Amino acid sequence: MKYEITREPLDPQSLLDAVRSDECGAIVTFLGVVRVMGDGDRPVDGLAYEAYPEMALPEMRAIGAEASSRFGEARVAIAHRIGDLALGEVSVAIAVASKHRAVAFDACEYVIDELKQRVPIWKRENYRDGETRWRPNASPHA
Amino acid sequence: MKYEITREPLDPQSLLDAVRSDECGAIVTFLGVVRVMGDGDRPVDGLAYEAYPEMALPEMRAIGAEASSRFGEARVAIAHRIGDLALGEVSVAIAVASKHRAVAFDACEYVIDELKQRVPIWKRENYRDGETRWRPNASPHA
Amino acid sequence: MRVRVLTFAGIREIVGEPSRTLALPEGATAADAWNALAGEFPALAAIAGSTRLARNGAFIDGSAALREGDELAVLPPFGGG
Amino acid sequence: MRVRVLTFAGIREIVGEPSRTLALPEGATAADAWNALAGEFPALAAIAGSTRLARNGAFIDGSAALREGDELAVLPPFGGG
Repeated sequence: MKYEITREPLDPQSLLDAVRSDECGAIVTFLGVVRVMGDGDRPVDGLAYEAYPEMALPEMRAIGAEASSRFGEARVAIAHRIGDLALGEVSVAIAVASKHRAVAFDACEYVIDELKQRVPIWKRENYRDGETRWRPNASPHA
Repeated sequence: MKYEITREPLDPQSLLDAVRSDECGAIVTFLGVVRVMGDGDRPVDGLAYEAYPEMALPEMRAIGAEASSRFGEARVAIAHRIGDLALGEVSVAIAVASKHRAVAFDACEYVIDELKQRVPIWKRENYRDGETRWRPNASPHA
Repeated sequence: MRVRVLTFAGIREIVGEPSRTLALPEGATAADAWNALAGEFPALAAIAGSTRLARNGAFIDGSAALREGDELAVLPPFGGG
Repeated sequence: MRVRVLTFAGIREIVGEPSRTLALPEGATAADAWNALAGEFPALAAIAGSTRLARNGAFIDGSAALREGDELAVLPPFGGG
């Protein structure tokens, strides 16, 4: 439906609008938000994301299509922000609309799980002490 | 955080704002939307919802507290609309923020499942042919 | 004694009003109140099995004794969400 | 032949630029390109095991033969979400 990588702040409402339809009774959204503890135990001031959009966008589309065929028909939109993000800003927004809620929940969770593993986007944690580190996502099998 | 039964259109953004915090990296929302097929196979023009707010609001708060203690710490907001709703309008909005996404997904799904069983709110389907019917939710054990 | 009965959804439509005052003998139970209502509105009999009762916002059994001024809610199966 | 190498995140910081042209002998593989890059930037050796390669947007093995004009992306472990 809508797949986007952008430097602008994400607008969850525009994703809702992209997926809603008269046939869909349930919309589940996921927002990833920059939090003070990042993925580890060191407080961050913010994050920086970088992407390889020519590869990331097709992969996001593929994940959306898989989510829709695996769990039942679903309408999927995914937006990922890149550049510098402050605390509280939204890094990724996913919206999934479906006829019934179980499909929407399962498909939305699938999308974020797969996105973290398969989409060429990278995150740098900017720690309060001034250090920075490119931090990979945990492996699902770790 | 925020628990509301209202005749006004629901504003998902205000629920996001109610649950977000610097500690939370994930926000999952659920929106229930009026769809043309309602819960059955007869097309509807719209729905009407009615509530017993003096009992429904405490029950919504109880469900939010349970969701937070069962799956891990979570911040929960629930809004339910009453009155007449047209196709595409949002009947219920739930937002759950948590440190990690698995907790937010599980807690959000718990809230909507329990709300449908335990909160004294009723729905009338207004069919296109002019008939109406008060339609109870399916039992989870059906 | 007098109790206030609140009705909702299909039950409200049968009763024709959202709130109604019942005069009951002292010591009457919630079931007595329901039976008084169902006596007046025979269409209620068919849905007795799926109807729940709450007093002052808390679920109760039919055996619960009522008191003057209680608010008894008569609740058909829920449909929120 | 010449291939364009794209680098990202920590690898980009080591190499110092997001894109770089490598001159390679005809028949060179993706592994040959990586080795040429790692020869120039010894810090890359430590992360060879976690680095994946893609040609023109599709993952490839090191054994894949490159062609003039290919775009070879050198991808450290992902961190999106």
